[in-house]
Amino acid sequence: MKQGPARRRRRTAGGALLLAPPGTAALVGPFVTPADIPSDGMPYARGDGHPLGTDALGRDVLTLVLRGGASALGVACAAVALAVAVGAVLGLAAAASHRRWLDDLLMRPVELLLPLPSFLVISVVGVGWRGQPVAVALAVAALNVPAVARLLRATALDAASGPVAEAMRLQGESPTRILFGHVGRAVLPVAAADAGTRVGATVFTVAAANFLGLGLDPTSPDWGVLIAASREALFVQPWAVCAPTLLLVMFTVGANLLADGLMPRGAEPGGRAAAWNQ
Amino acid sequence: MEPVIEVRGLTARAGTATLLDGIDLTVAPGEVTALVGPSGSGKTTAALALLGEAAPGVRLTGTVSVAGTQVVSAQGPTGSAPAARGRLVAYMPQHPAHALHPARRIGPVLTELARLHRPDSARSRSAAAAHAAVALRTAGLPDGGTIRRRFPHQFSGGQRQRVALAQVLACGPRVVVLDEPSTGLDTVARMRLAGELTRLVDGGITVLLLSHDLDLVRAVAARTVLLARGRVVATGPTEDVLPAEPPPAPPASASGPLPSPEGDSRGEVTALQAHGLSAWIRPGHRGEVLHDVTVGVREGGCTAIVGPSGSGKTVLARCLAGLHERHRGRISLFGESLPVLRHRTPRQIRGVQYVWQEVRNSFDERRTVVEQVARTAVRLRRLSPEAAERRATEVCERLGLAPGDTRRHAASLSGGELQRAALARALLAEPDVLICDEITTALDAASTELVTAELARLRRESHTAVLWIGHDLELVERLADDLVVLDEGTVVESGGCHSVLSSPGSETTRLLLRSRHLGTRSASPSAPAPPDVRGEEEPCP
Amino acid sequence: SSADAGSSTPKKGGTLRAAFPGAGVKETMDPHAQQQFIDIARHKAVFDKLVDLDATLRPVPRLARSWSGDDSSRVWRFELHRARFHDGHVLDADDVLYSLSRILDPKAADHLARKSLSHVDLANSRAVGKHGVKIALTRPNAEFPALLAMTGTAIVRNGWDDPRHPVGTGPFRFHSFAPGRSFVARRFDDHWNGAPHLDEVRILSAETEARAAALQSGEAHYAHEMTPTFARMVAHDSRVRVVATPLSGAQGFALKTDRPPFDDPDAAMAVKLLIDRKRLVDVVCAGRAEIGNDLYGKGYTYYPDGLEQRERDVAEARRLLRRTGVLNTTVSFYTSTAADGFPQAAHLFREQAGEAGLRVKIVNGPPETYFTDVLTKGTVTNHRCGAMPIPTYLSERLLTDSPQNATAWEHRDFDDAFTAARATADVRKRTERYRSVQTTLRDRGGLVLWAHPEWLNAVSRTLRGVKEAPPNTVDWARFDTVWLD
Amino acid sequence: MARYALRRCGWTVVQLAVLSVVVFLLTNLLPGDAATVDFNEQAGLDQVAQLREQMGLDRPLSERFVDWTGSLLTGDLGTSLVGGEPVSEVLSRSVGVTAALAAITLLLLVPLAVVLGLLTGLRAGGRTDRVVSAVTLTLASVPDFVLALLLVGVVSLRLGWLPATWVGADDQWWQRPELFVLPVTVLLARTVGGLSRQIRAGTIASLNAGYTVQARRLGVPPARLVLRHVLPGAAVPGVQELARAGDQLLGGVLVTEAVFAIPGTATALVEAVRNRDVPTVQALTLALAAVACLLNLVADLVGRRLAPRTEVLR
Ligand SMILES: Nc1ncnc2c1ncn2[C@@H]1O[C@H](COP(=O)(O)OP(=O)(O)OP(=O)(O)O)[C@@H](O)[C@H]1O
Ligand SMILES: Nc1ncnc2c1ncn2[C@@H]1O[C@H](COP(=O)(O)OP(=O)(O)OP(=O)(O)O)[C@@H](O)[C@H]1O
Ligand SMILES: [Mg+2]
Ligand SMILES: [Mg+2]
Repeated sequence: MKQGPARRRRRTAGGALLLAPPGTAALVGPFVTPADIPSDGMPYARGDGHPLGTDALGRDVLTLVLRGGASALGVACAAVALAVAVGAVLGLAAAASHRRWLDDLLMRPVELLLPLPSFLVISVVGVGWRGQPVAVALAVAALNVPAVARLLRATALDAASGPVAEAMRLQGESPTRILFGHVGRAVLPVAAADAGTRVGATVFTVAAANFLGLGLDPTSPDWGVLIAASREALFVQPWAVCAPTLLLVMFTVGANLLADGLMPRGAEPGGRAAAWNQ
Repeated sequence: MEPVIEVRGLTARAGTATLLDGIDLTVAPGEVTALVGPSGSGKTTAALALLGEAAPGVRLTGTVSVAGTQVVSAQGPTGSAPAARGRLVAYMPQHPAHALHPARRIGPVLTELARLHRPDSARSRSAAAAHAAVALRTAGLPDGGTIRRRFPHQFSGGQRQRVALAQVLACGPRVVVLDEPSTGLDTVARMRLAGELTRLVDGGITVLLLSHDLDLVRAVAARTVLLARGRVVATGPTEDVLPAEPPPAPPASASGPLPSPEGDSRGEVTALQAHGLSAWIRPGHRGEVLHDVTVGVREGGCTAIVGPSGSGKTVLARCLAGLHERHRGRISLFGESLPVLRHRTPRQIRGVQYVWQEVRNSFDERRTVVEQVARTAVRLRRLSPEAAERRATEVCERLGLAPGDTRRHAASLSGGELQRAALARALLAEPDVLICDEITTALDAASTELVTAELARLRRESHTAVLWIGHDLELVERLADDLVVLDEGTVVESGGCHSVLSSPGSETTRLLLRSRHLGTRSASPSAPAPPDVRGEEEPCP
Repeated sequence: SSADAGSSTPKKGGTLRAAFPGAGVKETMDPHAQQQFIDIARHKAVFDKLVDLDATLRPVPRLARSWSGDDSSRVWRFELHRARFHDGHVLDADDVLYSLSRILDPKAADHLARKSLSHVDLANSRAVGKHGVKIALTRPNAEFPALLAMTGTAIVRNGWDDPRHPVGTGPFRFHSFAPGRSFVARRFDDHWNGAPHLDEVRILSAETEARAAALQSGEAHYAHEMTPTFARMVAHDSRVRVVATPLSGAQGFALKTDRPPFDDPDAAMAVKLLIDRKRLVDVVCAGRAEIGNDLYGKGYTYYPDGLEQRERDVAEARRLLRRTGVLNTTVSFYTSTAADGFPQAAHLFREQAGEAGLRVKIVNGPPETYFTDVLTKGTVTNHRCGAMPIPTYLSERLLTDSPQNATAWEHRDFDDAFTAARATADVRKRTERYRSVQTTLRDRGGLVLWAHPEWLNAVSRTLRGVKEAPPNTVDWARFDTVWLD
Repeated sequence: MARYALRRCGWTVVQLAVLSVVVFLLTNLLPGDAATVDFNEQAGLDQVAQLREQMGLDRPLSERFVDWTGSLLTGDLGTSLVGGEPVSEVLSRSVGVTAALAAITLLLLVPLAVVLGLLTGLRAGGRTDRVVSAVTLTLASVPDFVLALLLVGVVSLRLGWLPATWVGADDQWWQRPELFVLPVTVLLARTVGGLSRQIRAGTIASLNAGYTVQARRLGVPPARLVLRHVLPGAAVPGVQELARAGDQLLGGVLVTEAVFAIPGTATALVEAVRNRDVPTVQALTLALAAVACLLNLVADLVGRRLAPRTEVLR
């Protein structure tokens, strides 16, 4: 029983620790690096005044990595935030609506998008609006909305039609309070855990689109672009690939651990599961 | 004879609280032993200890052995406890709705349990199926049609209770521990249960019965152990421990019979009225469970609704409270038509309050009980949060709940405690009409007194109308002035409580009445037919 | 690194697996509709052309043993080898004439040579003796034989029109073909130029990563078009050898000369002066290129020698920019990932132009349609060109009606000067005239060619006999003369 | 249940119909068309125009769509604008490999994720949980193309244990199981983490549920308890996640097919998009979408079976 919270805290702390380097790079990096990173070295050079070597254009990888976090994480986080926001509104509204037609009206169009291959959308957006992070973020968000909305609707429906919600209604609680006070709290850990995995997946959707040659400007310092563009040098100048990859991995793992930390007590070890473990 | 259950110095502690304080208990084989005591006295805790188990955060010491196997030692539960569960001792929990797997049909689970614990079923499917059938029948569920293919949510509250009982029986244990098995059972079913318990004992099974239902205890238990605040205060033959048969007609005690305000002025104004109410379970008007029901309750009056388990009482109550939206018909409060809950004004919400039958699920695990109770006053009576909390504590205390209890989360409260908290939650609204759906099932006599006294006070002082749903006809007779008998979703009889009970006009009522007196051992357990389980057809989405 | 090529004596037998960048369903076995290198390589195994090109992009005999034009360069006579088709038929003039008529079929929009051969006068062309053919032109062209060496000019069997069953005179006999995947052909022992050493060739489609991995793991013996980074990676790999062909085309920028600011040759000159060619070569080509002098075709026939190398002169560039009013204005650079190094070159260009006071806005376009888009879009664009004879390059890209006129260089007097040069039968005079045409272009045109990159192929050590040759020349992708150890 | 299934199937058909319009519009939104792409770098604008006319791309959008739908209803998927082959042939040529790849991945994924999810869920917070969770999480967090390149670099090129690519193996791939090892590993790494984490969360929730506690009190032995009582509840979120993994798998397949030169559907789709080959893109996307819809349908039906109470909710 005692170990539970401590372990949770450790997990959360671990998550935060992992998030720190990529987060700092993304937040502080743009202020300490020039907007146009000079190409002043040989391509894929190692050492030579560049602690992490250079990229294909002879730019300093360390500077690039500092510069490119904002767009890599920005696009992913913005896309996921948008997807979760829209998905939550849709899902919660659908779950809270007592009319089936309203539920259908909200969910059906969203479900239509569900089987749309994300690759096609990304490629249309990538090709049509080349190098525009906003467009990529919007497209990725749009792709994620259906799944988020469905997941949250299902979770919320359970909570919104359960006896607790009924009791609250009988107490005269306003629908908003029921939605945010009870349903929202039931949904939050699910949404957080989901968002944690989604941010990671999104970073890679964008990176993979770059790998296939659709999407952002190939000379931009974005981590995903950097990985994709330098991949052929994996064994020549490993840092050009590994530095951004490591940061991305740290970010996604950290985000996931942090999301775990937000899980409700009951679902955590040392909580009620102890009843089973004895 | 060797005792089957030997408990020596069993102590249970949670944090600094002592839930059980060195109790001793001996149960002889082949008889029903009852464990009674007020709500919160530690019955459930003691019963779980027989399985070598404790609720989370509760530590056990002492010795407990069941059929020669020691399950609790001075160091807590022993390693041989798991093997004893199911095979030697099987436990039926207090909240069976909570304990049934929502995604598994009841039949396969029963067969599975039989195959696990019964040597003859391990190989043979048909033997296991036969045991399952017997278990169902013994538990009072008809073993016909597609009932074994149903999911738990497709049963009514009382039926779910019996499914849980059937699961226990399917294991074929030496000892069964039943935690409030008669909760939610109508008199007929309760009578049958009593009969089955007797038959179980005759079949060589030892029964430990945890119950508030003293009539049931008297009817079946040879010996009784009385618990109070975690200690055994009395033990011996039932007649000695629970001597006085209650008088057939209740005495004019404080909680006593209808102190009708201002003579017989009740009856003038109808508070809540439902007219031509039909309700169904599934969308598209499918699965109709109420057919053209008309009920009413007068200002300051009390209308009781009785009927066999599964007859639609809860659905009716939920319709009136506005929670069940799939209905047709007119519901009015003081002549003003009532829409479904979502469309009710705060005034109308305040007007009609509902107390749940299965109360545990209606509490939020994230907030303390008192916090939740107080919200009613904040929202519906516009009190400040502090004032509301004071009010809440006050009402709870009147119902016998200590402030320390209500400041915990719902999970750590006993069944009876929660039931009263739920009542307090509704009472804080100071409603015009209070719908009580079997709110005393987990209460001991004293607590029941507190509850009925509080209701009587409200009726007297605030002219609150009460719609009472219950199986306990004694209580109904004491409380209600009008009576509606429901069967299979139809009103089979209604009228003045006294007149209906004294000269029943329908077969259902007669059946219910015939089984009311359990305490007298003359009652024939085998008489009534098992209540039918309606809706045999496989429900489609 | 090519020292050990062909050092041992040829061995017979074996299956060669060669990996080329694939083009999916676009791949075809119709030699007249060939577009991609992989098509050309496949067709080269099954078919032959009348003429091919050597490493300096001069026509050399193939099926045509020899040729001669009349004084006006309007009528050309080719003597044919007694080459045998895979079905046993011996090549004759009708096959040649049929092939030409098939190439020129007005309905076949995908026959690439149709345009460059449009001046063939089929009605007046005919067989001469059993193994000769006379081809008449509607206008004089001294470079006609070189045109017969271009893409989409293979000789097919008279009457043949079924790409699923290709029948040619080539060193390998067709076996099977799945577009975007693989092609198998077996040795043709009766090849007019001697039977190949290999039993079988397989030409496989694979993207960059896959080609690299396949070669390193021994799943392929030959990988076409590798990157400098790959070359760097396998520099010490004992299993793989890089075959680098110098001077295999050109890399540069194209300035649109029909619109401001580069309609003013001085503004274009400023760009030619402001770029840092060495840096571009070092970064974009990883140093594997010769520095360009704004002229196409270094090392090829007709390349004007003796012109001094253009060097960076930022001050002069700035002066020119100021004079033309372009200083501190912004031009748009339309780039794309259509080819390796394009966006990188654009990026460097922006950096270098910035140093001279010219601002550049980079616009990224879709790679799939880039080379068509650049005909109309952008002020500055990327430019690249594989190996081809200089006159062909000029006529395809720099005449008013050229299909790929990316600099929008439309000057009638230039067209006339070029046409006159091409019609000149005398080699010396012709060379002289070409030189003047090219210097005009270098001084006033919109092409900024800063590199002649190496072409990098990689082969496994067991593959012998692979020669350095620019793409589209006779020894490139030639598998009848190689063998496996 | 049968009614629900029917309704759900009907809805799937509507989904596919609407999707075909969306895909048609999306593909036509791409800049350039098949004719331009085909002649990129090779020919002049007049030749492009001629080709465009031959491909029928000069006709209005609606007319082309009506034509396409009409022939689709007669079972004809049209002809590829680029290769001139029937689209059905392109489809049938590429579908086998991808289907095999996906099937093998799924066959391994489901048991693996269930085992890992249960293991970590039952030992939640313990050493096993932490180690397994860390490994799956990290694997899922490495971009798949980096993982693929690393695997190829180490396992194939350095150690020489497995073939590095499918180059040249297109005609006998089904006889060479070793070809599948690396691609399937990459695909698994991408999906197993998410799925097992969902099952882990479900397991923890299910372990806490009253029904599990009661089943244990009735003496159901641990192994059985996990399989018959915990798993059905734990699988609910997993089933939905599995349906979602379909799309993820496609994304993964795209990259794996590119790295390993696997001539599958994803490669065909990328190529068709590059070529602006509308009929092929249409057919391939619809095929993929149909699979996705089918997965969703199955997930919904299974999910409904695993959580039958939802039928009453709405
Ligand atoms: N974790 C806990 N911490 C503190 N007190 C607890 C905890 N769990 C249970 N209790 C208290 O222990 C007492 C005994 O609980 P138990 O459930 O055994 O009562 P019971 O006799 O079964 O009551 P009922 O008849 O109402 O079911 C109750 O007062 C309850 O509030
Ligand atoms: N969610 C449901 N799905 C299917 N059937 C249901 C559902 N809820 C109730 N029923 C059925 O409706 C009928 C009436 O149920 P209800 O809960 O009103 O009975 P009740 O009279 O309150 O019984 P009890 O005394 O056992 O609580 C029962 O037959 C029950 O099986
Ligand atoms: Mg209890
Ligand atoms: Mg009920």
